[in-house]
This record gives sequence, structure tokens and C-alpha cells, in this order.
Amino acid sequence: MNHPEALQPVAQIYGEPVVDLPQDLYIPPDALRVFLEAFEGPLDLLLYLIRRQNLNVLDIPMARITAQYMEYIDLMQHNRLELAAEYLLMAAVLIEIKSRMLLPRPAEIAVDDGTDPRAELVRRLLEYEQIKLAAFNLDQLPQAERDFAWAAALLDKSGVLPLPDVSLDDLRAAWLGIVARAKVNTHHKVTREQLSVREHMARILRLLADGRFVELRELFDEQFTRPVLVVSFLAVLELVKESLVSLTQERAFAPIYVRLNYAARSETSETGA
Amino acid sequence: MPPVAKHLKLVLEAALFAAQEPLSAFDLKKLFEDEISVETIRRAVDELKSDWQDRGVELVQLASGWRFRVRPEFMGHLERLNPEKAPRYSRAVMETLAIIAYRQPVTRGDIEQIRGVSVSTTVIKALEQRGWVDVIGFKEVPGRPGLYATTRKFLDDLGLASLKELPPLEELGQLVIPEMGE
Amino acid sequence: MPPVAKHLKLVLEAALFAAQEPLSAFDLKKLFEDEISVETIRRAVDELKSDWQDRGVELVQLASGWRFRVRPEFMGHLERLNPEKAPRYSRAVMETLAIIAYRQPVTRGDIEQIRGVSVSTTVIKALEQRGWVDVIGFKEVPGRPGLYATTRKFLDDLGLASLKELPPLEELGQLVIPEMGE
Repeated sequence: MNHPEALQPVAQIYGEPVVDLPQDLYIPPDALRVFLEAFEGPLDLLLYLIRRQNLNVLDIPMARITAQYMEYIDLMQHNRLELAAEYLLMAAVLIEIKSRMLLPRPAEIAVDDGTDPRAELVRRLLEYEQIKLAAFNLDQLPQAERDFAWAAALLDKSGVLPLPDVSLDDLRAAWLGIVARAKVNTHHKVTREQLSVREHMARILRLLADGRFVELRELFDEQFTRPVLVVSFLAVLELVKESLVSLTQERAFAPIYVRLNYAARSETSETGA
Repeated sequence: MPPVAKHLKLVLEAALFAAQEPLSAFDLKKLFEDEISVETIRRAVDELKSDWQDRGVELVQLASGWRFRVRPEFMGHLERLNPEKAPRYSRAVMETLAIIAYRQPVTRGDIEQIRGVSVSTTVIKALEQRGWVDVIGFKEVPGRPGLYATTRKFLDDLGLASLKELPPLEELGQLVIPEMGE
Repeated sequence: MPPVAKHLKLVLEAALFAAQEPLSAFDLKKLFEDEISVETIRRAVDELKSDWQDRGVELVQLASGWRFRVRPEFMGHLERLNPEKAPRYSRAVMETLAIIAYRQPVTRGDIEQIRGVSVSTTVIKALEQRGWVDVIGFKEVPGRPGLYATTRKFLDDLGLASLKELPPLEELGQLVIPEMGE
């Protein structure tokens, strides 16, 4: 049986694949988030609890499973993890089933009714597991651009190659590869605010490109709106932080000048050579 | 049957390498001014396929036609030259894709129902941008949610000729692991 | 001289068909783990060239390397095909462009660090020639590497008024599985 768990690490903790989850319920607090992130939701977690203990899905011991599940919910709350509504909903479902099973059933209804309160949950668990396996098997198929490349020859009709088109979606898709490869996954956190600071950093560097001293005031156009002024100022600070420009002021309240750091060097090296 | 004319095969080969997408027998027929039967095209393509049998490149039949591709066994070499390749999708993406592939057409609500969690727009958008799924209609229920289905490009990119070639779903009964011991 | 090993030729052939850009002898050398002389590569390419002599596709030497190309005599047939699709930039070019767009101003070293693989000069040159990126300064560190930023033309060609209109990337992390290993 090709169970995904058997082949894929269930999680990664600090880059180390975790193939085996702890037997008991105890999970080191700092690993809990990673552990829970390894699950795709309450169905996945429940399936894990059932499969882990070799329990038959068709015959779930509600008391045991509910107790375990509730302990996880408890753990999540203790660690103040953002508890997804889906997990709480599942807790409610489990408790409801458990309570219905505890209620005495009138004999005559039990016979023709025949519905086990667990039936719907079992159906959902099995359906989800089926899809989970299907997703795993689908992922094993050779995939274009990941496992094989298309083969092509140049069709050069005019002698002039048309230039490739690039769309915003292409840029986003390119970033996916970068995110997957980046060892520290912080690079994908690019916000609009950061972007506008970056844009103004480039603008200011272009403005200073000839290497002259520029008064700080000149970097801020009078027509700038207030948010743009703020962003431009942040851009100057960032440029100073990255040692790309330096600020000078002869004395208090005198004008502040901005200059490229590297320009000074290139002049001296030219004259000095 | 006599072998297919050599020139015919050369033209087909050049066309299959030049096109940036799979070509069907119908597309290939259009290459020739003279009337050529689909039967002849098919025979020529079959011959081409076996001509390329023991090479690093192979001719494969996909949902929208034939296309040359590098055999997966040769990818190791290519990765040495270009280490970057398409990333592996997360489980959220693959499970969403599997639901659309096996249960199509489905609404986003159906997907959420099966997975037991909400499906983020980013996930569906990524699959749409890859050209693997699209909205093929709307369900006549309140809100008229879009109905998602997989595309031909999805099959092409997974090297499949049709949905029937998807790995079969495990039988629900088989999913039950027999109780051990106790 | 003995003929070049068959496998070597198969790998070169596959790589030349898979590459979106012409490949130089230096590029082709990188396909192999073992040290292979440029001389051997050249000889193998020459043999490949003559293997393809009487076909619809030929192996030609362009300014930056070798590439398979449809023979002009066969173009006539292919014109009956649908108008050809626009070529695409390789993954290396697109990732480099994305990093310059989102992280400007960046040095080549920054780009390599973010991508985790080296960036070849041809990649950056392709973007500079397109007029999409340029050097807007130098970083005051040893070697004084150039700082790259995107240009006005990049924004114009992509139909953007400012960088702020680039798609936000916040949620992409959930779509892919981080690559494992060193």
C-alpha cells in the first residue's frame, strides 16, 4: 500500500525532514506549529490519529479519538496557535457523535434506522483519504518542466527572432521557483510597501548617478504627496543602511548633502591612477 | 504495407520539433498541399516514434497530439546545466488538483467540502495560471459558483493522452487497513 | 580517431533540443559530471551535425552557440501550420528578472544568493539588451559590483505605472514545497 506517510516526510523541522511523528501525544512546544502545519486540516489530522494507531476507520472508537483530538486542540490553545475554525468545527462534530452514541437508543428505532452516527464522518474520512492518495499518485507522474523538458528546434522564418512576451503572471511563476529553492523562506514576503521603497531607492540612485553632492531636499519633489514623501525618506534611510549613499552635514541646521558612496572612490581611483 | 515516403517523415519531424505545442493528426495533415490520409500520417508518426526509440528524446502521444520531449532519464544531465526546474507543488495544490481532475466539474465549495478546509484563491489561481484548470461553466445554485475542470494542457504536461490514463483511484474499501493485533 | 561515445552524443542532442537558447561548448561541458574536454565536445557536435545532414532540422552554429533549427527548405511546409507561438525566456532569465524587479537595487551576488544558483552573464545581458534592466550604481564592497534595477521600459512593456503594481508575493510560500538537501 502506497501511503504518502510511508514515503514522504510528514514535516520539516529546521530543515530536517521528520519522517516519524512522536508516538505519544507529547510534542515539544517549539515543534508543535511545524507538526500541525504538516496537516492539511482536521480531516487530515483525524486520519493520522486513526492510521497511526491502526484503527479501522469503519469502526472508530469515538471515545479514544475524541479524547486525543481534544488534547490536540488544547495544545494548540495553550501555545496560542491561531486555531482554524475548521478544527473547532471538527471538535464539535466529534463530541456530537460521541454524545449520540452514549444515548440509549429505543430498540424499535435502532432496528430500521440502522444509521450509525459515525457514518457521515467515516464517509468524509474515506473520501478525503482517497483524494489524498490520488494527489500523491498524481504527483508521482513525470511532470513537464519538473521531470522532463520539451524538445524543440528553432523556427527562424524572418531571420529576426521575435522577443519573448513576459506577463505579470510569468514573474509570479518565476518567483515560485525561487521560493522553493530559497533555504530561508523569507524572500517571498515582498509587500507593496517594500516595493515602493525599493522603487524610490532606484530612483534616488539614478538621480545621484553623476557623483555630485545633492542636497537632501532635492530628492523630494514638491509635488510629492505625503505618502510618497514618507516612502522616499524610508528609501534614503535604506540606502544609508546598505552603505550605498552617505549623508553629510557641516554643522547643526546646515543643509544635509547626499552623495553616492562609490562615486568618491571612482574619482580618486581615476585621478590617482 | 510499403514504408512511408522518406520526405513525408522528414517534414513531420521538422514540424513536430518546430511547433511549441503538441500537433494532432489533423494539424499534421495541413502541412501538405496534397491530400494525405490521416491513416498515412498515423503510420508515419508511428515510424518516427520507433526511429527515436533509443535516444535521449522521444516522441510521445498526448491529449492534444504528438510532441517531442526529453526522456526523464536524461534530465539529470540537463539539471547540471540549468539547476532551476519547476518547483514541486505543495499538498494543498496537489489535493485541489486531484479533486478537480477526478471529480470534474466541481465548484470551489465541493473542493472545500472534500478537503475539510477552505481553499485559498492563491491555490486555484496558481493552477489556472499554469493552464491546468479552468472554469467551464457555472452551477445553477445561489451565487452561481464557477465549475472547474482540467484542461488539455494538464494532460499534456503530465504526459497523458486522456483522463482515462490518470492513475486509478483507490477503491474506498481498500483504504481500510485491517486491524492489527489487539 | 575513434567515434565519440554514443551516450555522450545522445545527451548533447537532448540538451540542444531542450534548451531555449543556443548552447556553447562551455555550456555543454557542464552537462557531464566527468571532466570532458572541449575538444571532445566539439568533435561530438560535429558528428551530430553530420548525423542531421539530410533531415528537416539542422544543427547550426549561432553567435552564442549551437542550436537545432528547421532547414529553410522546409519552412514552406511549416507555414501551413498555425502562426508560431512567441518564444519564451528560460527559467533562469525569468527568475533573474523577477529578483531584480522585486529586490532592486541588487548586485549579481545578491541574485545568486537568492536563487541559490549561479547567474550566467548571458542571462543578465539578455535582460540588458532588452532594455529592461540596467546598472544604476555600484556597491561599495570589494569588487564594486554593479547594482541592477528595472527601467522605465520594463514598466512600459509590462503595462505598469509603477513597481507597486507588480503582483504581491505574500502568499506564494504555501504553493510549493521547499527543496530539500544542501
